[in-house]
Amino acid sequence: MSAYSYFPGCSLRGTGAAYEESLLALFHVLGLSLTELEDWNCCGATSYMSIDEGSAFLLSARNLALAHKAKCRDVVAPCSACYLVLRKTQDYAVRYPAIGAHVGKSLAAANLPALDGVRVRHPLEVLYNDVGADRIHQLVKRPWRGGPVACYYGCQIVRPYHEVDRDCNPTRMDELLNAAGVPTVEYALKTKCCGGSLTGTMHEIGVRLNYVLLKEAVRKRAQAIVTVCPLCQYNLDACQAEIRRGTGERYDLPILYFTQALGWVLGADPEALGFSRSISGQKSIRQWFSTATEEAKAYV
Amino acid sequence: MKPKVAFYWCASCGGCEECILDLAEDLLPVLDAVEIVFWPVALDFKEHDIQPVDICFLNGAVRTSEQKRMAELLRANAKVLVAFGACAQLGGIPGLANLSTARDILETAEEATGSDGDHGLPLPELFDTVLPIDRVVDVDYYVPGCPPTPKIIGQALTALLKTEVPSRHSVLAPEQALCEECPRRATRPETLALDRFRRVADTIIDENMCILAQGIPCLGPATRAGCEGRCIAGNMPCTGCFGPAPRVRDFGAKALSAMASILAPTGDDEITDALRDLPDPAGTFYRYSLPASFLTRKATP
Amino acid sequence: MFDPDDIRVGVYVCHCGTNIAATVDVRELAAYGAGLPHVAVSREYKYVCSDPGQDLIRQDIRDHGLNRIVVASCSPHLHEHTFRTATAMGGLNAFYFHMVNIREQISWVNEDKVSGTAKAKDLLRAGVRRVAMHRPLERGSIPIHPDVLIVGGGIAGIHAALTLANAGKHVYLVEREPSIGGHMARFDKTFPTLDCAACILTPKMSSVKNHPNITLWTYSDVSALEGYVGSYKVTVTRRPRYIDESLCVGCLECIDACVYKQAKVPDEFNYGLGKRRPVYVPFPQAVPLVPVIDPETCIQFKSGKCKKTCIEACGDRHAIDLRQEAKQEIIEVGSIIVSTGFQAYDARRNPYYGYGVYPNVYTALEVERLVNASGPTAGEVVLRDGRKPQTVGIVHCVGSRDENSNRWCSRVCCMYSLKLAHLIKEHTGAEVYNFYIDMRTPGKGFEEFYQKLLNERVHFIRGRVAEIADWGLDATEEGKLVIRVEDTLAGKVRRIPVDMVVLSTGLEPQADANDIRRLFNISCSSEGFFLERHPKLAPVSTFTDGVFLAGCCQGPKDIPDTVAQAGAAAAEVLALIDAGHVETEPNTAYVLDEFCSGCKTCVGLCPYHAITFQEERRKSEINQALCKGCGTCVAACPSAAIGQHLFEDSEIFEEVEGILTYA
Amino acid sequence: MPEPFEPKIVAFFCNWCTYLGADLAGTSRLKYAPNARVVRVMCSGRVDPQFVLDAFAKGADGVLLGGCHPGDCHYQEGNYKALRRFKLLQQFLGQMGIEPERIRLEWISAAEADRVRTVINEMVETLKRLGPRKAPVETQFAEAS
Repeated sequence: MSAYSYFPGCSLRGTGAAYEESLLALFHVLGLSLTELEDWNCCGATSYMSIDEGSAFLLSARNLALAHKAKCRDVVAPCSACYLVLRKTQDYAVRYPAIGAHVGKSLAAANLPALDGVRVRHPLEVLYNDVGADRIHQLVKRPWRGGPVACYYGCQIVRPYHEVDRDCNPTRMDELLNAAGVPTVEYALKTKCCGGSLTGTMHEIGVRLNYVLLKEAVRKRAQAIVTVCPLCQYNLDACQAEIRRGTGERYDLPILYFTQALGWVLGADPEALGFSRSISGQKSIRQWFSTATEEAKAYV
Repeated sequence: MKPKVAFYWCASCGGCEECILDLAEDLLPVLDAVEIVFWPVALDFKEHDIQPVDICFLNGAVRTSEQKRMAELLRANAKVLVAFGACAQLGGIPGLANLSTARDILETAEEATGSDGDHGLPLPELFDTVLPIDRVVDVDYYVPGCPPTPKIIGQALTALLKTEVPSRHSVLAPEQALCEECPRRATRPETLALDRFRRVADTIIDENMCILAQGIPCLGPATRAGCEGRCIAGNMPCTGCFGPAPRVRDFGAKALSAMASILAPTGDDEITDALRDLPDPAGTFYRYSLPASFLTRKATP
Repeated sequence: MFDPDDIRVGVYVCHCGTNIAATVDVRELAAYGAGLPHVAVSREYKYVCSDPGQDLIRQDIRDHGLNRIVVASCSPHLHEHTFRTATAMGGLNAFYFHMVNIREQISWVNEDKVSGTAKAKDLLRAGVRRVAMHRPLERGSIPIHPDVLIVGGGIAGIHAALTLANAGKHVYLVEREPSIGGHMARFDKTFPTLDCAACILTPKMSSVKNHPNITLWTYSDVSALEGYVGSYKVTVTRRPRYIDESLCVGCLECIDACVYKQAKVPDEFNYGLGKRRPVYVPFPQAVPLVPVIDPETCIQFKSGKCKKTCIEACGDRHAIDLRQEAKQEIIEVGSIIVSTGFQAYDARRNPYYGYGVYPNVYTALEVERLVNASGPTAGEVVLRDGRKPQTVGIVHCVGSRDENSNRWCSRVCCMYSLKLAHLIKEHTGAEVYNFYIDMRTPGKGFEEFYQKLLNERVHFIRGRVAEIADWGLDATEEGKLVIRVEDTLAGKVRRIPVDMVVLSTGLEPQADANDIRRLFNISCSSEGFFLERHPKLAPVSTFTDGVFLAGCCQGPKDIPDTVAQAGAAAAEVLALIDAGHVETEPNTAYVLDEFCSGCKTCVGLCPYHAITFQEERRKSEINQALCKGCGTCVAACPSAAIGQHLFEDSEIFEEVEGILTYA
Repeated sequence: MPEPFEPKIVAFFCNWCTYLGADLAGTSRLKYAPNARVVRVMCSGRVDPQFVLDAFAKGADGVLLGGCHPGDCHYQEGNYKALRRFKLLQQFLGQMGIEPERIRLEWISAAEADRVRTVINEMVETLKRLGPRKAPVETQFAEAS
């Protein structure tokens, strides 16, 4: 099985720690080697990209160049924002000679190699293409004890690039989870906005957007939302208390990473999957993901 | 008085001279009919012995400055100049030297002989490009073949000694291709669709069947008749020594076209595969005619 | 007075107005032409194809004893014929002419005049060298078989068939569905007049059935075609309908008698909105009115254990034959009209519109059936759950004018959307919203119809719909389909809750258009519709002589245009038949016996079996009638013993020489 | 200073697909490099390898053959014959020191005007990179003698 270079980015070392834990655990049970990119730096996403594009490109170009220097073809970026900005840099450096020159010059100055030959990958697409739904199905170790989930893809991994999945109506997360025995619901908002950083800047709007997502998920009888992006996960997870207060509607949904769901089903150590870090839906999480009951069952 | 005749060879193996002797007893009437005044291969003649002749049979291609000079000299002294044999007509086997350069050839030779290239005596210059006679001097008639067969020679002589001679520049051999007189003609299927080409070396050739039909590139369809299919009789494919049919301008191109046309595969890779055992198109289709072809020689910087 | 062996070429450089003159220095070119070997006269003229232009050529042939003509102008595909005729009028053999294409090949594709003129000189030089080699040729002529094949029994095929049949020609009309009628048979009303489609179509359908000059084969496909203009040999495969057309009287008792008391099978004609039995007619006015038995669903075919009540019902008519097999019909025709129509865009390809996900998202064709009195709901516009819709949204340009699906405008959607808006309002009184990019109503009475709709208080929102989904933000949206769209006139994003969505899907080529195209040896435009010979001057002809196009297989069009085009195709066919024969291009290959060694290389190469080997003469021989002039045998002949008129080796060698040698 | 090298391409286009494609390029006013000179033949199957070699011998820098797509040949299978001859010919040209890029066989339909432009432009670029063909034989002989 090929070796992947791992680009955590800031989120997976902060709010998205559960993502990192579950990702590593999942890749471990799948026997995929994931080596952290040495001396990686900020991907250059969001604020940089909107304030000083040039520097943003340089930041992510450096990461790609490091990967190339380390002779690894595939850089796995779990955070959607990281994924997009790395992918975009790679694309723009080719498509726009000016940017290409700018990047090339700086890399040369830091005597780093060019960007070519490096592929930016998202774990969802790695699991879908390199492992495949069939293999996942064969590897199932535990039954899914939770209810149906809504797969929420967010915006950045499907637009404007389509390597991860189709831009409208992506289905690969659904396919993988179904193959693993996790039921999913038809969720029309799967690529709608989670508010992104608005929850920080224009709070009410951010919260409202999350309210829409939760409301629809519940209406579709989903008992959890599964995400691929630390920011989506955080927004949906953290907003619920406030939404409960604001609307009086009782939202308490687990907001999981797809790596957590798959990790559980494929038999990874639950402790290593970071469930304890969730804010909302703790009750369901305890019910669904406790091995105690599982062992108990083993006796009867 | 008898017409005076000269024989001379340029770049050739000597086979063309041999085949004059191969006329055996048929040679005698020839000797009665003509007076041979210049024939360095048979008797001791020097350049200064060259005298005006009625017919000069010149075999071999031109690849050295000396051969060029002799060709010019003989042309000047001959009423009728006959390019005799494949080398004279098309460049022949020596013509394959056009796939390399004089320098390559000399270096290889010196390597092989351990010579330093200094021969201590003035040698004629070796040209990069081997040429058929008619690219050096004007030629009146051609007698094809490697070598020409007794029958062809006999016919040529009688034709030339007649009072009304054949039209100038003509090739003194039949107008059609070899299939016309091929002993296996009848076994040639009307439709050929070869899955691939095969090599003589690793094929057992059926003695009674059209050789092309067995997948061996036989150039009979492209080659002028006149040899009575001697190679075929020896169970070997025709390699084209009698040269192109009258209307053909580039022997190899036409042969190549015909051979490619009777392949069956349509896919890119299948075709490549079908051609696997035809690794040397130049040597296969231009064995005797590279210097007389459109491209004449390999392009060299 | 002039020596015929002395070659005297006349060169004519055309300005084509400014089309050529703008990017090729025509004066310089003509002057250059004058200097070329053999050229006796070299002129430039504004429009050489015009009458005075042609007169010029004729006059010069007489005055200057020209015996070769070269015209440097447009593509030979456009005017070669014109100039050959002019050459002939001048008293020369028409094939002492050669055309040099300096418009499509140079002036229209080249930027600067210098390189353009240089290129033109090369091509002219090549043309002059080539024409010197030309030899006089005689055109052959092929008789035209008077019978006609029409493929596709939609309104186009029907109209063409009737036109030809009324002119006394025999027509074979082949339709793959069980009934003719095509898409039009499914429509309720037609825009902009709102006259009932059935009322105008069904009479035409039945006269097809009853016309003595029309042989109608439905449920059939053209499976093979050979031959050429004038005499095509066509193989038609007639699929078994398990009911003998000659014995069936169309009483339909077999259908009522079927052991299936309830119709269970989703019926194709109504796009699955209705149900049918295993034995069925697609619709009441079907032509021929002969049921079909569908072996996929018929119990007898599946289990062999059916009471066969249908056969009982049929009684002594004995029309039902469950052992019927596919039958091949082989016919001879002289010309062919291809009218195989279109298929509607598959709305599933735009997942964000929710077709196939939300039951109340319909395609326009489905709604055509809903509003149709003879449709599955007997003209009731109701949702799948039986409710009458209060609000309906009609989304234009689904699968049209879209980089991600089809780029072209389907031409009819704006108008049929208006029509459906009107009909839905009429049937339900619902609020109807049209979501459009541009309203395109360029047709007789179209714009007026649009105005009428505006006055009927139908809402028009300019903007491409972003998404249709069933999630609501508030009570007003609960249980509705919400259409999200940017209203580009109001300049804001709107959410419009509706009960029913109608997707105005575009028109695209039939799924098997490529097979049809290959069968009839015609080309496709890049979007896959069949390619006409010339967009303006030969809109119904193809590059294959004797094959013509009608209807939407050539491109999206409405009923009036389709019928007009069908008429045009019929007229072309009539012209062909009444001429009685066509002249053929004398570009056939021929064997030069004295050089043929009988090697047989050519024999197997000919796709038309035009080459035969004459055992007694031991030579190949090419049948001039069968030869199509591809020249592949010419290239293959190892002794160059095969020539090709108009494309002789010598002519092509001269052309190449001319291109590459600077005279 | 010497003029920039402008390669000369001899193009043999089949009457029914590629030639029409070129016509369409014209009517669509697509601009492309002026280096190609088109010889019209009825079918790519008519192209005799002699024509190609003659063109090279007479100083063409490249030869382009255009035919209908496989399965679309107006004459059913002429293009397959062209493909077989082309592959063998290309192999021979290699032996004669002529780079494979100098001869190109392309399937271009009557609708693919843009393909005509792309192919010709590409080929011109390639040939400019390769530079002019090596000196034709006559001069070599002149030097030699």
